[in-house]
Amino acid sequence: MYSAKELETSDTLMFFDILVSGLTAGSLYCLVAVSFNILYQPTKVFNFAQGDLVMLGSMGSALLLTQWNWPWWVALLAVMVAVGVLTLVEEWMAVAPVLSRHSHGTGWIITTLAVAMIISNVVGKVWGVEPIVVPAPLPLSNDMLNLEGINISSYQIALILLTLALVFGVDWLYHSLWGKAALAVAEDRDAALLRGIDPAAISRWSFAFGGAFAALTGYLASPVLSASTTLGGILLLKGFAAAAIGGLGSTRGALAAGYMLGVAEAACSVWLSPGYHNTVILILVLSVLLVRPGGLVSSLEARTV
Amino acid sequence: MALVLLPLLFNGQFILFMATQALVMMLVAIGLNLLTGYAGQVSIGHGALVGLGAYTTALLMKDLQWSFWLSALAGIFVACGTGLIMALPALRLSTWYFALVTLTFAQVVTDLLVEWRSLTHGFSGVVGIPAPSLNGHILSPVQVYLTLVVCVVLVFLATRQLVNSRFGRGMVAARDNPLAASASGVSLWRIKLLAFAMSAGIAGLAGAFYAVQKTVITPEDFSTDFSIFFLLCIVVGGQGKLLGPVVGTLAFFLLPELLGPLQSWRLLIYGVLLLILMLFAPQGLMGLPFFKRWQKRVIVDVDIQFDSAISLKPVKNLDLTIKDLHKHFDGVKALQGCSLFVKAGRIHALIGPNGSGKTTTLNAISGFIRPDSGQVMIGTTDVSSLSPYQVAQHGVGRTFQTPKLLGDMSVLDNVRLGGFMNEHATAFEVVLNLPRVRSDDLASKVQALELLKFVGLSSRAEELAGELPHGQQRLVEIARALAGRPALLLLDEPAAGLSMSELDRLAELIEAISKHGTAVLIVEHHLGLIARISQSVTVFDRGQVLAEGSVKEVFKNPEVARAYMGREGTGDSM
Amino acid sequence: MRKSSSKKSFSAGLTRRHILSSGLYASSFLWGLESAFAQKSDTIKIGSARALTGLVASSFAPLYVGVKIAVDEINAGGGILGRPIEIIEADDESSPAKEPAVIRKLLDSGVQAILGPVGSSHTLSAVSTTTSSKIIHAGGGWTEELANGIKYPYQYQFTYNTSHQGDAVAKHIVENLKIKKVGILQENSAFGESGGAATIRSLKKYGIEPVGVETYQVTAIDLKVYLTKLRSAGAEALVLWNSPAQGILLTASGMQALRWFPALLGGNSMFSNAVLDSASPEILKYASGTLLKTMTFTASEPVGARQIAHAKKVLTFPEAKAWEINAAISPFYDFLHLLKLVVNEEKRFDSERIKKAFDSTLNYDGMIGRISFTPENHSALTGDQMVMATLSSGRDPRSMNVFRERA
Amino acid sequence: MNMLLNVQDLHVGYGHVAVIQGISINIPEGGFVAIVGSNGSGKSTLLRALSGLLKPTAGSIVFGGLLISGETPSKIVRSGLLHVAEGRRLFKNQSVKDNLDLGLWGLRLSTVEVAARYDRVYSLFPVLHERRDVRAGILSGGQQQMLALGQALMQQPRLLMLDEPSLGLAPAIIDQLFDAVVSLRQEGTTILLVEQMVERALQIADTAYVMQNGLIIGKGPAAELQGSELVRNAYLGSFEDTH
Repeated sequence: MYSAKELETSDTLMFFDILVSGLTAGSLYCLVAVSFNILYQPTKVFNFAQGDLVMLGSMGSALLLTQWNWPWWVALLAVMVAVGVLTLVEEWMAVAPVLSRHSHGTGWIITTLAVAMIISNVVGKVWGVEPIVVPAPLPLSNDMLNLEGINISSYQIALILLTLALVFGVDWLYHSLWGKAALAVAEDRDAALLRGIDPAAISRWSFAFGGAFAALTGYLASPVLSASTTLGGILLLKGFAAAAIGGLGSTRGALAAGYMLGVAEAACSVWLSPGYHNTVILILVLSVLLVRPGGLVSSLEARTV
Repeated sequence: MALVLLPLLFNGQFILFMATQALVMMLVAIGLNLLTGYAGQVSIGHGALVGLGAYTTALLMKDLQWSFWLSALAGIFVACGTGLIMALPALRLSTWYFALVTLTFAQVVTDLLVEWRSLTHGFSGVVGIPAPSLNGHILSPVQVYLTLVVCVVLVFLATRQLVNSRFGRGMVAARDNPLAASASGVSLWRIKLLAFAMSAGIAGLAGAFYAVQKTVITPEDFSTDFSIFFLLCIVVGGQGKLLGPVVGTLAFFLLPELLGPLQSWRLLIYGVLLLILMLFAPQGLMGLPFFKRWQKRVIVDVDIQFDSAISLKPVKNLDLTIKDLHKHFDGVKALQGCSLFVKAGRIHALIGPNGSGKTTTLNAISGFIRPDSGQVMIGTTDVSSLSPYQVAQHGVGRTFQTPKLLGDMSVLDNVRLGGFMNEHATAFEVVLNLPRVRSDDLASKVQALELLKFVGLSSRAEELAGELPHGQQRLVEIARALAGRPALLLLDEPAAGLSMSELDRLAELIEAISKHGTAVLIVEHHLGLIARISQSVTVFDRGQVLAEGSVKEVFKNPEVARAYMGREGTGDSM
Repeated sequence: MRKSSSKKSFSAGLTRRHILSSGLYASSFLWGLESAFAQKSDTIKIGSARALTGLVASSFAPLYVGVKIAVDEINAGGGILGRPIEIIEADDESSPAKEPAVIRKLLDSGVQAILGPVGSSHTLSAVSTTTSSKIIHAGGGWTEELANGIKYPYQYQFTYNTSHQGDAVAKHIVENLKIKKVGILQENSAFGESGGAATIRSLKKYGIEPVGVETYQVTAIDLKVYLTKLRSAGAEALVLWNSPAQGILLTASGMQALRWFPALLGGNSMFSNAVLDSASPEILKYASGTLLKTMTFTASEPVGARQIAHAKKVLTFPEAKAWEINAAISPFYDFLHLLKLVVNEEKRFDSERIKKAFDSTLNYDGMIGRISFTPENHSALTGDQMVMATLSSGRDPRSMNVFRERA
Repeated sequence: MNMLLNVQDLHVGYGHVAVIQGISINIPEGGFVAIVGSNGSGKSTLLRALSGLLKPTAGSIVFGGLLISGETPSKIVRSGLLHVAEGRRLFKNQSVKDNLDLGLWGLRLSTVEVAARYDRVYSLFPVLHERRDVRAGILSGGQQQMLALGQALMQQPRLLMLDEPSLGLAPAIIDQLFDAVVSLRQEGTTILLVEQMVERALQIADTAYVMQNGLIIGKGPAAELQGSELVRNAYLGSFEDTH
C-alpha cells in the first residue's frame, strides 16, 4: 500500500510538513487580513461581512467552474467583479451613511454585521452545507511532489508564491498615486481635501477593491479547503487576528502575522491537543501587542490607553 | 411591575421559559452596557464569562452538592477573576485590539471547557442541573423567574447608582474624551478595569441562572455568536443609555415571536431590520425621540446661596516652580530650558508668539507630555514624571485651547466630573448606596451648582454641554477645573472666541479665583486681558524665556514688541 | 429630585408597558390559539423539533422525509385511534442551546409525543426537558448516552449509535480486511470523540490497540500532518470520525496528495455524493462506511422488497436529494409506526402505557431492522445489524442512490 | 485690473460661534495680498472657508469668474485655488517624493510636464531633492514648510494661499522661504499671505488687510501700513484703552 521510502519520516521531515501546512494556511490568513486592511485603510472600518465575501468568492467560482465549466480565469474575473460590486453596494448602503454621522463611531459594527447576516442567510437558502470540491487549476495539482522528502504540492507552492506576489503587489499599489492618496486620507482627511483628494471616492474604491480581493482569496482557498458555506467563518477570525497582530493597515505586517499564525497552528496540531490551539494564539496575540501596541508593523493609529 | 408579572398569566411553560431566558440575557446586557456603552470598551467575549459562571455554578451544585446561592457566588468570582486575568493586559490596548483579545479569550474558554474533561465532562457538558432550593424547599420555575426578576432589578439599580456616580462620569469621560478625563484626575486604566470587573461579575451571575434554568449546559452554548448577541442587544437598545440593554433584549426576544409564520426567514429579517435601525436610529431604540421624552435629566431643585469661600478654596496653597525644562519632538526643539515661578494666589501670564512653546509648557506641567529634562514642582513635589491624572491629584487643574467638554453630558455633570478626586465613596459603597455616597453626591452637586453660579451658568445646569455656545463652554470648563479645587489652575487661551462682555466676566472670575489662594498660570494672546489681570508675565520665544516681570516692564521691552511683530523668527513649532 | 425623576420613569413605565404587553399579547395569541386547538381538534398532535434555519437545516432535512412518509401511510390507514396525525414543527435554528425552549414551545402547543431534533448534541440538550415532562420522545442522536433507558426513561433511540458503528468497523477490519494496524482520525467534536472511543473499545474485543489516534480542530484546513503521523505509525486501515463532509474531503485530498491509500472506514457521512465524485479510485477502492444491514445488498442477497418500496417513496421528495440514505434510515419512520401500533392496542394515548409497551418491544420488524427495547436499553438495534458498505457501490444501479453493497 | 478672487460680505462660523462676521476682499490677477492680525482674529478661518473646508453661512466667493462658495474642496483645488494650511499638514508617514506626487492628484499630465514641475520645485528648494526619499515627518520645520509649498506648486495654482508659513521657523529659514514666495509672485502666481509676523508680511506684499475679531479693520498699500498705529493695536491689543 506504500513504499518503505515514504515511511521514513524523521523529525526534520515532520518539521517541513509543519512548515508547508503552516505556510499554506498562513497564506490564506494573510490574504484575508490584507483584504481587511484594504477596506480598513481609508475608512477605519472592520468589515464583519468580509468572511462572507470570501465565502461568496469561493462558492461563486466553484459553481462557475464545476457546474457551468467556465475557464478558470473567466470565473475568477466574474466573481471578483461581482463581489467587488456587492461590496460597493455595502459601502453605499451600510457604511457611508453611518460614517457620515458618527454615533460613538460604533454604528458600522452593527451595519456590517447585519450585511454579514443577510449574505450568509441568502446563501444558506441557495446552497446547503455540502461542500463543492474544486480541483486546482491546471497545470497545477494538489498531488505532493516529494522533493527531497519534503511533501509539498505544486498548488501549495503556487499559492505561497502568489500570496507573496499579491502582498507585494498591494504594497506596490500603495506606492502608486492612488495608493498614496489612500494613505493620505488615512493619515489626515482634511489635509487630503486641501490637495483636492476626495476621501469619499477613495473609500468607495477601497471597498470595491477590498471586496474583489476577498473574492480572489476565496477562489484561491477553494482548491485547498473545497468551497463551502462554512468557509467564511473559518477564515474570518484568523484573518482578523492576522490583521491585528500585523498592525492594522499594514500589508507586510499582515504577511508576517499570517504566516506566524499558520505555522504556530500547524506546530500545535503536532504537539498539542486541538483544545489548546486558541490558547497558543491568544498568548501570541497578547505578547505581540503588549510589546508592540501597534502590531508587528506599527501603523499610524496605534493608540493605546 | 405588571409587566414583569405578565409572563405568569399564560398557561404553559414556554412563555415563562422565554421570559426567564430574556431576563438572563438582559442581566448580561446590562453589565456589558457598563463596559461597552459607558466605558467604551467593546467586548466580544462576554459569552465566555457567562459560560464560566454557568459551569462553576453547575459543577459545584451537581458534583459537590453546593447550594445554588453559594455556587452562584463562586460563579461570580470565577467569571470576574478569570475575566480580570485577561483584561489586565488587554485594557492597556486600544479599543480594537481589546475586542480581538476578548474574542480569542472567549474561544479559549470554550475550548478548555471541552478539553478539561475530568472536570467539565467534555462535549456532553453538565446535564441535569438541579433547581435552586431555599432552606429545603425547591424553587418552581415561577419562583426562579421571580428571584431572577429581583436580581435584575437590583443589578439595574446598582448600575444606575454607579452610572450616576463619579465613576459613571469618569467612564463616559474615558470613552468620549480621555484628555478631559485624566485632566480631572481619572485614571483611564482603573476606571475601565472597574467597568470590566462589574460587567464580568454580572455576567457570572447571569451564568448561574442560565445554568439552573436550562438544566443542561454544553460548551457549544457559549459560542462567539452568543457573545455578539449581547453586543447587538445593547447597540439596538441604545448603548450608554441605562434602559438601552433592557429594551434591546426585549426587542430581540419579542421579535421572533411576532414574526411567527416568517420563521425560516427570521435571520434574514433581523439583518435587514438591524441595517434599517442603524441607519435611522444610530443611537439605538432608546435614542429615538419618542423615548427621549422620559430620559433622565438632571433636575436642579436645591437653591443654594453661593459661598465662594468654600468652593473656591484650594485644597492647599502651593506654588508652581518650573526649572530648566527641555522638550524635543522629532528634531524640533519645543522647549529649550524654560523656567518660571507662580506664587500661590497670584495670576501669572505666559505669552509669546505662536509656537513659542507656551502650550507645550502647560502640557508638560499637567503631565500630558514628559519633558526630556528639567523639573516641575507643585509645592515641594516634582510631578514632571507623573501621569496626567496623578498630576491632577496633586492639585493641578487645567483648561484646553478648545474646550474639551463631554457633549452628551449635562453641564452640571461636566462640572462634577472635575470634582472626581474630591469624592471619597468607593465603587462598593456607591453600588450599595451607603450613607457616604449620598453625602458625597449632595456635596459635589452643591459645589458644582455653586461653581456654575459663580461662572454665571447655573440656569443652564441641566442642558447638554454640547448645546452651549462656545464662550459658555469655556466658562463651564473653567468651572470643571475649579471643581477639583486645584492649587494651580492652568488656562490655555481662555479668551479666544469670547465676546467683549464674556471677556469682562472671565477677567473677574480669574481674579476672584486667585484671591482665594489658587495660583493661576494663563496662556493668552489677548494682551488686553493679560494687562488687566496678571500681576506678572513671562514672555516665551522659540522655547526660551525672552523676558520676565510686571506687565508694564514687559510691554516696554522692545525685544518683546519685535518678537511679536515678527522681525525676528519665533521659536520652533510643535 | 429623586421624587420627580421617579415620577418620570413611572410614566415611562406606562408607555413601555403598553408597547411590550401589546407585543406579548400578540405573541401569546399565537400559542394560546394553538393550545386551544389542542383541546378541541380531533388530531393526534406530534411535535417535531428540527432545524428550519441555520447551518444544519438543509443537511438534516432528509431525515424528516421519513416523518412525512410515515404520516401519510398512517393517516391513509385510519390514523391513530381513528384520528389523523398532525405534525407541529418548531425551529431550533440549528443550535442545541435552543432545544429546551423549542421543546417547551411544542409542549405548550399540546403535542402528545415528540420526535427530533436530529444531532447528538441537539438531542442531548432536548432530552433533559422531555424527560422531566414525561413525554414520549424519539430523538435523532447517535451517541450511546442516548440509549440509556434509566437516565432518559421516555427517550427512545430508533436508530444505530456509535457503539454499533464501532462494532461494525472493528469487525470489518479484523474479519474481512484482516488488518491489525489501525489508525484513528477524529474531529474534535462530540460525535468524533464518541466514535473514536467506540472504535477503540470494539477493537479491544479483538485484542487490537490502534497504532495512532489523531484529533483535529473542526476548523482545520489541512489534515496532511495528521495523516503523515498515522502513516509513519504504520497504520494500514484509517478509521475516520467526523460529521461534516468537509473533513472527509480534506482527508481524501490529503491521502491523494500523500499518495497513501490505506483502507478508509467511517460513519455514514462517508456516503456523501461530494466524496464519491471527488475521491480518486485508489481511495474508493478500499473505502467503506457504516450502514444499516437492511439498506445493503450483496451479489447473493438483494435488498428487501419493503425497503425498495420505501426507497421509491423517498426518491419522490426533493429535500432527500443527495442524502437519500439518511432519508431512508430516518429514525422517525419506525417510531411513528410503532407508536401507532402500540397506541391502537392500548386503545388510549398515555405516555406511561406507551413506555411500558415500548420497553417490552422484541424484534419488531422495522424499516431499519429488528427493533427491541428493554427498560434499561433504549437503543433499537444491536451491533450485528450494522455493517460496512462500499462507497463505490453508490454508482451501482442496484443502489438506487439509497442502498449500498456490503463490503 | 480684473479680480481673480472676489469675496463679498462673507460670514463663517463653527456651530454657535460666528468667527467671521461679514468681510469683503479683492485680489487682482498677479497680485500679492497679505492679511495680518493677531491670533484668533479669524485669518485661518477665512482661508478654510475660501478653500471649501468650511461652508460660509452667508456671502459669496467668486474665483476667476466662477462662484465657488459652497463647492467641494476638490472642485476648488481643480479651479486653481490652493491653500497651504497652517502647520503644513504634510503626510508625515510618506516620503518627500510621495508628498510631491500627491501634489499632482487629479491632473492628467505628460511625463515631460511632470518632470518639468519637479524640476521647478527642486530648483526652488534644492534641499527637497537631496532628501526626496526621507519621511516627511523627520524633516526640519523649514524643510517641511518648503515641502508644503512645493506640494502646492505641483498643481501650478492660479492663487496660492499661505497660512502662517513662518510659523515656528528660524529667521534664516524664513528669509529663504519668503524669497521663494517673492520669486513665485514674480513668475506670475497670485498670492494671498496670512501672517502674524506683520513687518515681514508687509515688506513683501503690495496690498494688506488688517483683521481683528473676524472683521477687516483696515486696508491699504502694504508700505503705508508698516508701523502704523492701526496694526500695532491689532497686535499688542488695545490694552491701553482697557486701562
